[in-house]
Amino acid sequence: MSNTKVDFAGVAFKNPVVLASGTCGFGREFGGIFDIEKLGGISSKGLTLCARDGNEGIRIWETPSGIMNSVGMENPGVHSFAEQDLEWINSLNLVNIVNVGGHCCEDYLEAVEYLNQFLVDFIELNISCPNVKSGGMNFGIKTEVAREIVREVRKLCKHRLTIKLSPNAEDIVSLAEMCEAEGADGISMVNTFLALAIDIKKKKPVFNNVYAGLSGPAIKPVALRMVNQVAKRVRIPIMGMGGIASWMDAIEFIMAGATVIQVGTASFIKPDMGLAIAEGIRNYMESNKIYDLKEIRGII
Amino acid sequence: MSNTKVDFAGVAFKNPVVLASGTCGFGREFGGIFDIEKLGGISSKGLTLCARDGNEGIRIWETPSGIMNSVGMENPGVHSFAEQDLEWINSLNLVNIVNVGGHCCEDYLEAVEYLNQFLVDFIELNISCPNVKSGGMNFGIKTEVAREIVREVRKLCKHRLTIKLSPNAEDIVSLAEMCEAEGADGISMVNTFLALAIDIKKKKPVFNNVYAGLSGPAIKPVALRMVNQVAKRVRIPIMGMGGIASWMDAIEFIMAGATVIQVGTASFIKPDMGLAIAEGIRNYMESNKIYDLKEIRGII
Amino acid sequence: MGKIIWNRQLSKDFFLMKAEEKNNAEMGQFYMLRAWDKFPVLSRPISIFDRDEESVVFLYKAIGEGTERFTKLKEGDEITLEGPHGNTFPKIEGRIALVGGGVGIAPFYLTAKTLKEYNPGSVVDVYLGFSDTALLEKEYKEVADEVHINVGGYIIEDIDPNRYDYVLTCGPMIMMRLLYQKCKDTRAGIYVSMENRLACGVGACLVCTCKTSGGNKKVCKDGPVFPGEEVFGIE
Amino acid sequence: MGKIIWNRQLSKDFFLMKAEEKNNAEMGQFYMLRAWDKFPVLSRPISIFDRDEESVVFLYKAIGEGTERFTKLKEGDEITLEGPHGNTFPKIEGRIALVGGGVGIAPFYLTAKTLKEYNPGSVVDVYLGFSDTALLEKEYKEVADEVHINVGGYIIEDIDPNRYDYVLTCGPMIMMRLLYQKCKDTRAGIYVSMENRLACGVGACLVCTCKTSGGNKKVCKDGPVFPGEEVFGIE
Ligand SMILES: Cc1cc2nc3c(=O)[nH]c(=O)nc-3n(C[C@H](O)[C@H](O)[C@H](O)COP(=O)(O)OP(=O)(O)OC[C@H]3O[C@@H](n4cnc5c(N)ncnc54)[C@H](O)[C@@H]3O)c2cc1C
Ligand SMILES: Cc1cc2nc3c(=O)[nH]c(=O)nc-3n(C[C@H](O)[C@H](O)[C@H](O)COP(=O)(O)OP(=O)(O)OC[C@H]3O[C@@H](n4cnc5c(N)ncnc54)[C@H](O)[C@@H]3O)c2cc1C
Ligand SMILES: Cc1cc2nc3c(=O)[nH]c(=O)nc-3n(C[C@H](O)[C@H](O)[C@H](O)COP(=O)(O)O)c2cc1C
Ligand SMILES: Cc1cc2nc3c(=O)[nH]c(=O)nc-3n(C[C@H](O)[C@H](O)[C@H](O)COP(=O)(O)O)c2cc1C
Ligand code: FES
Ligand code: FES
Repeated sequence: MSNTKVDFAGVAFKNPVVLASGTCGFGREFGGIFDIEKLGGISSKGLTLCARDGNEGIRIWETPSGIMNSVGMENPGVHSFAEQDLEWINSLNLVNIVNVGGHCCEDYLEAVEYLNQFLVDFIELNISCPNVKSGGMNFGIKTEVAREIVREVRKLCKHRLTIKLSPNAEDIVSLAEMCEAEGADGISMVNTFLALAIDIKKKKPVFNNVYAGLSGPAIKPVALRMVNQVAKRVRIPIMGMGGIASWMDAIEFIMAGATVIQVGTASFIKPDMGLAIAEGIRNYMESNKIYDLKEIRGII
Repeated sequence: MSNTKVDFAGVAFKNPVVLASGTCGFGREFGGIFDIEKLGGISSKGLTLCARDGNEGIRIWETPSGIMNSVGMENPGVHSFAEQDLEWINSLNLVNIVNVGGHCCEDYLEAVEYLNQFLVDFIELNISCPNVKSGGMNFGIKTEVAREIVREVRKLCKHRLTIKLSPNAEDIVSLAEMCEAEGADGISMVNTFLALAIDIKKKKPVFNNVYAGLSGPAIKPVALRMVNQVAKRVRIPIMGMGGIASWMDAIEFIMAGATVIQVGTASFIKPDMGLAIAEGIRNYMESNKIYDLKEIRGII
Repeated sequence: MGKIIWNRQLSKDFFLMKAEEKNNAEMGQFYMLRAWDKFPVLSRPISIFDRDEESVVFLYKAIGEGTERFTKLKEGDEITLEGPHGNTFPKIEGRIALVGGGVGIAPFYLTAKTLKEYNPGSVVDVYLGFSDTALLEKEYKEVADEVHINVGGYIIEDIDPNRYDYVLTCGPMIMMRLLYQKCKDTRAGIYVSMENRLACGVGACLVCTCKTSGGNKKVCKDGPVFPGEEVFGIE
Repeated sequence: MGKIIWNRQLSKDFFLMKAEEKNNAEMGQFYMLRAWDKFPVLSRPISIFDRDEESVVFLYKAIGEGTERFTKLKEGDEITLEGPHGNTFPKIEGRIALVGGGVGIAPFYLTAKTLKEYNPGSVVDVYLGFSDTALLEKEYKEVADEVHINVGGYIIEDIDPNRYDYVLTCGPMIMMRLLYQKCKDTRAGIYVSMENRLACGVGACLVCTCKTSGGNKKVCKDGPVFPGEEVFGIE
């Protein structure tokens, strides 16, 4: 009998499918539509120390096989999250990944420290959000800048820690190696690609922030390459994502070296896409007599 | 009356539309299908000093709104090109851009030096081809590595020189600034994005070379962002490309700061796409009372 | 997944389409419609024009990639309907004006019908503004008391808010804003139906946020219907 | 741009489709077909099954995104045909075997017809290999002398190359390679029709290169038809 269970840094996921941060809120909304407990886990909307209103103007734009978003980390802040949502999330049979972003080092640290007291499976440290002008972006581009924040957070964080990398990084492999060296338990990759759309009628960028983040099937081939490059160079496990929209895509990411895969944009194609992918993976395993995903993980 | 003419480093293009290197051979094939002389120019298949057979195995793979290619610089070499194709190309009423690649610095230099004796409008130096294992890729990633080759080529090259940048560069803005500082006449950007596709049935990468280059509409939002970032920082003109598949896309690139635009993958959607784009630009100019593309260039 | 029952062209770019869908949807709600696999990525939000237990009717305007595809659908073709999503217009009584601009008229057929059913004593007048061709006059007359039509002008000029207890509106932002201004100092309470760009359609992604006096609200889940004051009162 | 005249399902995944297209195409050539806007990016190469001056017939197998879309086309729908592209089968005379495996049978209807017209004295036998269902036997009988059918086995086992002056083949690489081996030391000259992945279809992009004894050749332009020796003689 095939078993879709995977171990990620000592945490058991009943299957490798996780809903990606920012695309599933805190799980409540999709939870009303399908049985999210059939997934492996859920990564929360990116949280910051204080509540944020997010960006003004258009926040979503369609591109060929992709979308650009500029939500700008709208979120209720870690305190409200811990008070209002965490208990409910923990009541679910799901691995609970809390995604944390920030403006500056202090924000990250305070948010992470505050979360130490709560039950959480993983902190997913978003050093890569391209939307906040003064925030995420800068941390995730240069390895040595990122090192500082990873090191400080690692010192403070009592939870398992996975670092979410930006595909806009100068050298994503060295960034991942740095995370491993600094004691991260895993890598989540990739976040959105920095991109531009112009409203030619208005002669203005579509987004108030000018640049926004590209996700969806369009980016899959590049995200997959990055996961593979990193998987060849680090021993800590990877949550792979970027355009996954079918179980075949998920298997590609696993063969490229991912242990867990995350589904973001594809939930907008079909709210229960994550479920369809989890089922597809199981069927694939059974018909190919794969008993454990280890057998195909990283075989490229 | 609107005039689609643009000046690029002192060379007049009757309109800003150029067919991109590697997607139009030396122009003969499309020349048999539509009137290519209605375009602004043509960039030749990438040439190396000696003839090359290119890569083995599958060379093309479709992805959502994109294609991956791994041609591996198959080409007849600069000598055969100069003897068999150059005269014909020069007989056309088109700006003639000769794209040059190479394995190592000496290859580039010898090829460029050889071409000094011929009539050519531009040398487009491809420091970015991701397909040749030991070749292009490395030159275009790190600014200081690229500087060497740009400097040497610039010293030797008697033609106008535009440098074709890779979107895989660690810092594409600093790369472009370096090209300007080293005396390049223009920037061509972007080449293909390094990407991976896996044949899950065979449990093998689709391409013999493992990674291959992604192009087409999927990459447009990211390419456009890069053009805009570079346009804000250099004074030399830019040939912008990456997924352009309509006149609206072309106008976006011009508003982002490109002087000339190149059409690659979209010619596979429709062989005379370049022509449709040139006509679309003209109509857009007329109906918006734009007399010179200068009026909208770089307004973002 | 439902089947198309019929799909009719009403004018150059307006279409009325009926699809199978068991539902108990209410006035003002919408569906996320999709008649393709993965391209384009997003489904399209379309309001409920009319419904019964087994089917929903949509009024849509062909403006781009997605809605153009809807125009190609024929009887028996399949379409994915996710929904009904969003809140509803309030169940109100009294003298009510429903004001739609362009395809913003869509929700007001079911709304008029529902409000008259709810209290047959209510007066429900419909105001429809079109840029070139008037549509569906006969249909709206069947469910409303008065139907005012304006082609090529400004429908809001035809309304005297003092005649009404409530004004419900849907259409271009500029129209809704002006109507809010016009109603502000009258007795009429105004509700507006917002048309932000959506992605998930269910409140999970925060791309549709609308600034309101009560803080950020999700158009897809907290809306699309908001008290006019909440949206325009803070501008 | 041409209109579909008809599009018929022959078996679970084989379809025959006729489209308007003024042409003077020849046996062995192909068209790049497209029945969508920009997604998927590439057009699909399909051989000419039959033609007259005003139309072309295609035999295709639904295997993926593109060919699935072709199955949806109805009479009157539009389809873009770029072509005819590629070289042709050689105009040969004598005793000729045409050997197709699976959808590789497609080019041999027009080829049989053309070769018989070219020299009615030629013997043109057709060998068709299918994995599950035999198709178009009647049609091929009208244009060929003998029609041999093999379902579920190996069609090349049914051929005695010594009976022929020429063998033309199209189908899976493995089949063509084995047939080449079988013909190599006989009097039969063999030509193969290659099915590499194409992008431009006209010789401009070099993604379809095929290694031959004469160096790299473009399947779309120098081919798809090559002397068997050129392709398999160097392996
Ligand atoms: C709650 C709600 C109810 C709506 N009800 C109706 C209705 O009943 N009838 C009708 O014709 N239209 C309605 N709309 C607008 C309709 O969703 C858009 O016209 C449609 O999505 C355009 O899609 P397209 O592919 O044709 O256009 P494109 O411009 O190609 O679409 C590109 C992207 O932008 C989005 N978009 C473009 N225009 C709008 C818009 N005006 N509002 C929201 N998103 C947009 C699309 O959904 C898509 O994601 C409603 C919108 C909302 C939010
Ligand atoms: C010269 C030539 C003539 C052909 N004639 C016929 C014919 O008469 N009837 C027929 O049914 N098929 C024919 N084929 C094969 C046909 O082109 C493919 O089956 C078709 O492109 C598959 O497209 P898809 O979208 O359904 O499959 P997908 O797998 O979704 O296609 C993905 C990509 O791979 C390419 N591709 C996939 N399979 C093949 C293949 N076997 N050969 C070439 N490209 C492929 C597609 O063109 C597309 O670019 C021919 C191929 C060539 C090169
Ligand atoms: C609307 C939206 C909001 C997002 N918000 C966050 C976020 O708050 N934190 C984060 O780490 N990533 C965020 N992301 C990135 C996704 O988690 C994911 O990394 C990215 O979209 C690539 O995966 P996909 O192509 O499957 O969507 C967001 C993506 C989208 C589309
Ligand atoms: C089949 C193919 C071959 C290419 N060969 C070359 C080449 O030889 N030299 C080069 O500089 N770029 C080459 N390119 C890159 C294109 O010129 C262009 O930079 C890239 O495809 C992005 O533009 P597009 O999305 O419009 O295709 C090639 C691209 C394709 C698709
Ligand atoms: S569309 Fe996702 S929250 Fe409204
Ligand atoms: S497909 Fe482009 S050269 Fe053959």
